[in-house]
Amino acid sequence: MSSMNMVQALNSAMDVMLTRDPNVLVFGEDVGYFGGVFRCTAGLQAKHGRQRVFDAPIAEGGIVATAVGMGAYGLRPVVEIQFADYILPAFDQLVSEASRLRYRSAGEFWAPITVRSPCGGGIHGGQTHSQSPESIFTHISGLKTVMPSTPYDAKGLLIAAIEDNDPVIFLEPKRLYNGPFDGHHDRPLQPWASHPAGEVPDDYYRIELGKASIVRPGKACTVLTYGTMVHVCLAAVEESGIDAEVIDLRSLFPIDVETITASVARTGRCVIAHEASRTSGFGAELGQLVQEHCFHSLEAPIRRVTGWDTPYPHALEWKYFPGPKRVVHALKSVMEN
Amino acid sequence: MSSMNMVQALNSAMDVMLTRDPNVLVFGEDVGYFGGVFRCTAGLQAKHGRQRVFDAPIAEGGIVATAVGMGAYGLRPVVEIQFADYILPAFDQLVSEASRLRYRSAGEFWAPITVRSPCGGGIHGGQTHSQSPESIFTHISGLKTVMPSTPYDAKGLLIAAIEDNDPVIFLEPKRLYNGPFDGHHDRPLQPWASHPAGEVPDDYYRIELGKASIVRPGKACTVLTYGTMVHVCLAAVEESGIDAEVIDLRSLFPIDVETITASVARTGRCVIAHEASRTSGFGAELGQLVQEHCFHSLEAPIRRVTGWDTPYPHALEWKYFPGPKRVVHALKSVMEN
Amino acid sequence: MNAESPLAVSPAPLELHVPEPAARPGDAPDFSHLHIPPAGIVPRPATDAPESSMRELPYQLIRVLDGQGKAVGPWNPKLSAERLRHGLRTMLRTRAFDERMVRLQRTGKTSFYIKSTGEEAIGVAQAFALNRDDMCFTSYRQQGLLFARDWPMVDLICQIFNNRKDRLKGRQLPVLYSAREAGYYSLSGNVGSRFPHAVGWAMASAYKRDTRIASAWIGDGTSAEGDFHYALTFASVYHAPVILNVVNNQWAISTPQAIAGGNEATFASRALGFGLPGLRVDGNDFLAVYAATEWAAERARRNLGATLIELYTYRAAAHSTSDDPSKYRPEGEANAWPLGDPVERLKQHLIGLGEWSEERHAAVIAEAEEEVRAAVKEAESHGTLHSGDDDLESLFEDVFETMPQHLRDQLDELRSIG
Amino acid sequence: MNAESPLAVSPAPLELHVPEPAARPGDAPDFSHLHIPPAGIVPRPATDAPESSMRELPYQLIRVLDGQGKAVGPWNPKLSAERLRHGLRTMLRTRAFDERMVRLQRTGKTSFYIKSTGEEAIGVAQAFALNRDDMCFTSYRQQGLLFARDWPMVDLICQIFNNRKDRLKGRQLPVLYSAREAGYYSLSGNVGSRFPHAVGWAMASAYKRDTRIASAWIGDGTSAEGDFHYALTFASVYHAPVILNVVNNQWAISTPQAIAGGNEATFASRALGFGLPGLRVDGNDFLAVYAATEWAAERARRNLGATLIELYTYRAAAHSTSDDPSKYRPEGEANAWPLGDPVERLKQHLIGLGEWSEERHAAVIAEAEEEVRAAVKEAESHGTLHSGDDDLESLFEDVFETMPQHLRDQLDELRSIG
Ligand SMILES: Cc1ncc(C[n+]2csc(CCOP(=O)(O)OP(=O)(O)O)c2C)c(N)n1
Ligand SMILES: Cc1ncc(C[n+]2csc(CCOP(=O)(O)OP(=O)(O)O)c2C)c(N)n1
Ligand SMILES: [Mg+2]
Ligand SMILES: [Mg+2]
Repeated sequence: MSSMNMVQALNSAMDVMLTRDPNVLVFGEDVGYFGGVFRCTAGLQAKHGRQRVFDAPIAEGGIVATAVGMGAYGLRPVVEIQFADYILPAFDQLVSEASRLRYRSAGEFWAPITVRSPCGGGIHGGQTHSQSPESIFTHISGLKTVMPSTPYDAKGLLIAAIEDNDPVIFLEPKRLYNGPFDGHHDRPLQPWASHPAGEVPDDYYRIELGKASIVRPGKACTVLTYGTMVHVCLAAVEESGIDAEVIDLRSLFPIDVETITASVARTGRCVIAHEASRTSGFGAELGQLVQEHCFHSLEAPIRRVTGWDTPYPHALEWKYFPGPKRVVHALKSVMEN
Repeated sequence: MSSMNMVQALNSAMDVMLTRDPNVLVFGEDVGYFGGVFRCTAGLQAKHGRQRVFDAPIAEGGIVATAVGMGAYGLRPVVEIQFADYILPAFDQLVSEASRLRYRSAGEFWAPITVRSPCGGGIHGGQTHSQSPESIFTHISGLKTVMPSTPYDAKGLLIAAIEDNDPVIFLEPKRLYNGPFDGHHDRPLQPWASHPAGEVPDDYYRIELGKASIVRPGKACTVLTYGTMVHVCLAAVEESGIDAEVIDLRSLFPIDVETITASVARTGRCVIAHEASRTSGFGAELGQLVQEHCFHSLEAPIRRVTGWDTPYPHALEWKYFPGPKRVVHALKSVMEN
Repeated sequence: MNAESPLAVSPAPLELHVPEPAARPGDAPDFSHLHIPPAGIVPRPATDAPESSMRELPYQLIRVLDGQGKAVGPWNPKLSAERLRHGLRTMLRTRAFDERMVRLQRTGKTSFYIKSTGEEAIGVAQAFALNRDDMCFTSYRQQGLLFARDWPMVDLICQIFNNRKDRLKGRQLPVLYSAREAGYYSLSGNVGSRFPHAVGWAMASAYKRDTRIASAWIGDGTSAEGDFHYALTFASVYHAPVILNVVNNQWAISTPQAIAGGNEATFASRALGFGLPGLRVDGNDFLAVYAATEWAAERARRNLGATLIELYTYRAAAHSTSDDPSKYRPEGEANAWPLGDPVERLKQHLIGLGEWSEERHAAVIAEAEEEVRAAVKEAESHGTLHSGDDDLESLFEDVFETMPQHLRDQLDELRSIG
Repeated sequence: MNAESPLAVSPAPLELHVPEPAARPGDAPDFSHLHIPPAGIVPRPATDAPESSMRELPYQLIRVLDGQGKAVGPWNPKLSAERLRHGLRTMLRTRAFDERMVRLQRTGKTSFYIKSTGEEAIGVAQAFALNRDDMCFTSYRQQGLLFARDWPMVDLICQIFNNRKDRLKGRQLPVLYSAREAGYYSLSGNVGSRFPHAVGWAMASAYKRDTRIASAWIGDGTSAEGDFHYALTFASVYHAPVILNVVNNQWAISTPQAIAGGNEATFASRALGFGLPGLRVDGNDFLAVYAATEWAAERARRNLGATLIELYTYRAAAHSTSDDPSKYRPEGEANAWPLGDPVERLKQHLIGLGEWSEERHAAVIAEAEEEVRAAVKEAESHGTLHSGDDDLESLFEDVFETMPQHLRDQLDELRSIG
C-alpha cells in the first residue's frame, strides 16, 4: 500500500500491466520520454523501453486506428488521448471499427484496446480542455465506458479495462488527479493523501467493470453520479442535511442497473448529477432507466444537475460547473414533492 | 403543387434555394454530374452549373470543414454525406468547429451550413448503411437536428435549414424516400402519390424548425416519434385500437417541448419510438424531459420502442427494426398500468 | 500592406475550378491525355536503395508485358510457366465467380455484389507475391486474393447468401468477408477505415519480432480520407513492415479520379512526402504487379519499411450491383482502356511462351464455371437469402465478448414480442 | 505462396523503429545532422512555371540572408529600407508583447500564454506579403501577424485578461483570438481543425469571383491530423487560392518532429503528392519568408492554385506557460539552432545596409516595451482575470443566432440557484 494521487495510481496500473503482460504497450501524444502532459506515464518509457511506451503523431484517429490493428494482431494497446475533447477526430475509428470489429467478423477479430483520456473542467482549461463526452460513447453498441472517482478505483478499473477483451473508453476526471475536489473552488485543495481511497495497493488488483459503488448509504433519496461530481455530491449531501444515498456509477457502460434500481426502489427519489451538458447527456439515459424500472416507487420527479447546454466557457467556468449549490437545490426540490 | 416523393421534394428545395440565393451551393460525394446515389441532386448541376453543384473527394471531414470555411466567408453550403453512417469522420468538424464557431468568436464568424444525409434502415443495407445517429448530435450545443417524415415536410424543413444561420444536421429516413413505409415489409410498397403529404408546392415555402406536428390526435396516450417510425407508429395505433396521439417531432433540436408536454399532460401516458439503438438514444432525453415536466400527470411508466443495442444486422434486419408489433405491445403495456 | 507587391493592383477575379473527366455519356471514350510509356524502361532499384535515389519512380509506370505479350526489362520477375499458369487460372476463377454472383443477384438470390472485372491481376498477383500468413487489409475489390489463397468458394457464397453456413452469421452485407485463416481481414462498408489498421498490425508484428508483414488496399477515391494520411504517417514514422496499395481504377462510383487529385499528381507520388518509395504500376500487367509487390514485400521483410504502390487500372464493371455506370461514363470506356485486360495479356504472354493455348484457356474457363456452379449448389443447400432459420440469439452475440445482461433482456423482448 | 521468392527462407525478425531526437536533457545540443545549404543558391521559378519543373524545391532551403547578413540570390525580395525597418520594429513589438504576457501570467493576472519567440519572422513577414483583407487561419503562434496588421494590443490583452472589454466575452482561453476585421480567423484549442477552413474560404472567394486569398498555418506536429490531408486534397482538386504553411519548429510540446515524419522527408515535400509547389524556407530569415509568401500569394491570386510552404524554424520558448522544456530537450538548444534568431538576423542586415544601428535598436525595444506597458495599463483598467463582473447572460448567448427557450430557462436556473 502506498499513498497515491490519481495520476500515480494510473501510472501504477500501467506499470503493473506492462510488467505482467508483454502484449501491453502504451502510446499517445507526449507519453514517451516526457511521460504525458499530466505525467500519467512518467518513468514508464525509461523502465519498459522505447518500443513499449512511445510518442505518437498528433493524429487521434491514427492512434486509435493503429491500436485497433495492433489489437487485431493480438496486442493490448493502451493509448492516451491528451484531452477528451480531442477524442473526436478518432470517433469514427471508435464507432465504425473498434466497437464493431468483433460483431461483424463474428468473433474472428476484436480490438482489446483501452483509450485513456482526461476529461472534465475545473482547471480553467476553457472550451476545449474541459468537456465530458461520455454520453455519446454510451450510445455506441460495443464500447465500454468507465470513469473513476478515486485513485483506488482508478487503478483497479484501469487494470480491468486493459485486461478486457472489448474496447474501453477510460475517462479520467482531470480535476481529481490531485485531490478529491468537492466543488468549492474557493477553498484550499484537498490532497488524496488525506482520503482513504488515496491508499492504493502497489501490486495487481482489479475492480470489475459494471459495478457501481455506494459511497454514502442513505434513505431519503438516491443520487446517481460519477467522476468529479461524486465528491461534489457528497459535499452537497452533507450541506443539505438530507440523508441521501450517493452512488458512484464508476462504469457507465456496462451499467449496474441492480444497484441503481434497488436504491431508488428504497428511497423513492432520485437526483442525477454530471458535469456534461444536459440535453442527451448520460443523465437522460439514467433518468429514463430509473423511470422504467422504478416508476411505481417514485415519489417525485427525477432531477438532473448538469453543465449547461453551452460550450464550457473560460472566465465563467464556475458558473458553468454544476457545483454543490445546484446539487443542494435539486436534493431539496426532490424532497419537497 | 405537384405530386412528389421525398427525393423529388428535397431536390425541389435545393433547386428553389439555388435559384433564390447565389450564395447557396451544393456539394458532396457523387452529387454533381450523377446527381447523388439516391438521385436527390439529379439535374441540379445541369441547371445551375458546375461551380454550384459538384462532386467532392471521399473525405467527409474535408467536406464539412470546407463547408465551414465557405460559411465563414458568407456562403450557405448544403453538403450531402452519402450515408449517415459516414458522418462520423466529420464528427470533429461538426462538434469542435461548426457548432462552436459562433460562440467562441462571440459572433464574429458562424457556419450556416446544412448537412444532409440519408439515415435509417429497412433497405437491406447492412450495418453501415442503416444507422440513425441523431442522438449524438442532440448532445452537441450549437447544432440543430432535423428529420422529416413526409415529402411536404422535407421540402419546407430543408428550405428552413438552408436559410438558418446555424449548422443544421438534416437526416433523411431513406426508407421513406419512395413511400410512407408503415413497417410491414412484407406488404407492397405504398407510393407517396397516394399520401396527402406527397402533394408539394413547387415554389418556396418553409416549415419553422422546432415545431412538432400532431399527426394523429388522440386521448389515450401520447406517442413521440420521428422519421420512418412516424408511419410505423400510425399503423400500430390503428392496429392496437388505442386512441393514441401521435406526435412527429420533425425537429429534435430545437425540440417542441410545449406540444409534447401539453399532450402528455392530457393523456398521462407516453410511448417513445425511434429506430436508433436504445441506450442513450434520443428516447432517453425525451423520456426524462417528459418525466421532468409531466411527472404528476403520468399514470404509467414511459416506454421506449427502439432498435436493439447491437449493430444493425444484414440478414436479420426485420428482427432489428422496431416494427408495428413492438409498438403495439408498448401501447398496450402503457395502457395496462 | 504589400504596396510594393505588383499584384496589389487590381488583379483579375478568381474562379473556382471543378475538374471533369475527358468524356461523359454520349461522348466517345477518350484516353488521349494519358501518357503510357513502353514496357521495360523503368529501372529497378535495389530494395535497400536510399529513398532519395528513387524519387522518379512515382512518375513512371512499371510495365513488364509489352504490346506483343513479351516480358521485358528489369522488373521481369521471371516466374516459372507453372506459376504463370496458376496465376491465369486463378484470375479466370475470380472472373467466373464474379460473373456468376452478379447473375445470382439479378435473380434475387442475394441483395448485392461487387465485381473486380479488369482488376483481377491485383488481388491474384499480389497474393502470389506475399506469404500466405501475411495479413491483408483489402477493400471490396480484391477477392482474387482469396482464390489465390485457395479459400473455398462455398464459404464465400454462404456469406453472400447470408445462409446457415455463413460464418459471419448473416451480419454483413455480401462481399464484406472476413477470413482470418486466409489472412484476410474483416471488411466493413466504410471505405478506408481499415487502411491504418494494417499499419498497426505491421507495427505489432515488428514489436513482437515476428516475420509477417501486412498489406492494405484503398481506392483512388478513398485516398482522400484522413485514414489514408494516418496510415502513411504512422508507416513512415515507425518504419512499419507494410505495403500500402492505392488501386487507381479511374472511378469512385460516378466520381472521376480527378476529384481525388488524380489530375494534379500520381497517387504513387503521395509517398514522396513521407519518405517512402512510391511505385506506379500497370495494374493490368500480372508480371508488373507481381514484381512490384515482391519488391515491396522484400523491403518490408528486411525491416526497411513501407512502400506505397499505385496500381493503375480501370474499373471495367459497374461500381456494384446497385450502380449503373451508363449514367455517368461513356459506353465502351472499358474496352478503350489503353492497358487492356489483365487476363488477355497474361494469356497472350503464355501463348507466346508456348505454354498455353486457346483450347486450354477455354477448358480452364469451363472448369472454373463448373467449379463455381458446384459451389453455388453446395451453398444453396445451406439456404439462400431470407430462407428463414433465424438465429435470434446470434443477433445479440459478439457485440461484446460475453453477452451483457441488457442484451439478454433485449433478446427476451425480441423472442416474446417479435 | 511465394516459394520462388528469396525471402520466404527464414528472414530475420522485424523490429519496431521508434525515432528519438539527437539530444535529450543532459546531452549537449546537437544539430550536426542538419544540412544547411548556403543562402542564395535556390532558383526562383516563375509563379506560373509547371509543377513538374519545381519538384526539387521541397528538398532545398530558400535562404536570402547569408552569414554576414547580406541579401543574396534570386529570392531576394528587394524590400525598401523603410519596409525592412517596419518589419524589424514589428518583430520587436511582438517579442516585447510576448515577454510581458509571460510575466503577467507568472503574477497570476492571466492563466495561460503562448510565446512565438524565435518564430516572429513568420507572422510578421507573411502578413507583409499578404493583402490586409486576405483571411488568415493561424495557429496560436503567429501573433506577429496581428501586430503587422496594427491590431491594437489593448484588444488582445483584454482577451488575455478575459475582462469587460474582451470582445470574446471571456469565452476563450487566452491567445485563442478572433479578429475578423484584421483578417484573423477564430482560433480554437483543437489543433489543425481550421486548416481546411482556409481552403473552403478560398474556394468561396473563387466561387464569388473575389480577389482575396486565404492563408493557413499548422505546426509540424499537427500535420499528422486528417485535417491537413483534407486541406491539401481540396486545395489541389479545386485549385483553391490559398497558402498552406507548415511551421516546422522542431517540436510539438515534448515530441520531436521525427514523430510527425520529419526524419523521413521534408514537410514541404508533402506538396508533391498533390501536384502543388512545395517551398522549404529558412523561417528565421525575414527576407526569405517574405519572398516565398509573396511568390505563393501571386500564384494564388493569379488563379494558379495553392502552394505549400514549410517554414523551417525552432521553437525557442516553452510550448506554453504550462510547459517546461527542460524536461525533454537539452539546455541551450535554442541558442545552438543553426539558423539563428530572426530579429538578430534582420538587424544585422539593416545595420549592414547602413539603415540601422544598435542605438536605434535599443530605442525601438524601449518604445515597444513602453507601448506594451501602456496597453497593459489600459487593459487593466477594464479588469483582469476573475475580477468579477459576471455577465451571466453572455454565457448563453451565441450558442445559436437567437437564444432558444431551453437556454433562457437554464439562464434563469443559474440566476436563481447559482
Ligand atoms: C466513409 C465512407 N464514405 C463514403 C462511402 C460510400 N462509398 C462506397 S464505395 C465509394 C467509392 C469508392 O471509390 P474508390 O475508393 O475509388 O474505390 P473503387 O470502388 O473504385 O474500388 C463510396 C463513395 C463509404 N462506403 N464509406
Ligand atoms: C486535436 C488536438 N490534439 C491534441 C492537442 C494537444 N496539443 C496542443 S498543442 C500540441 C502540439 C502541437 O505541435 P505543433 O503542431 O508542432 O505546433 P507548435 O506548438 O510547435 O507550434 C498538442 C499535441 C490539441 N490541442 N488538439
Ligand atoms: Mg476507384
Ligand atoms: Mg511544432
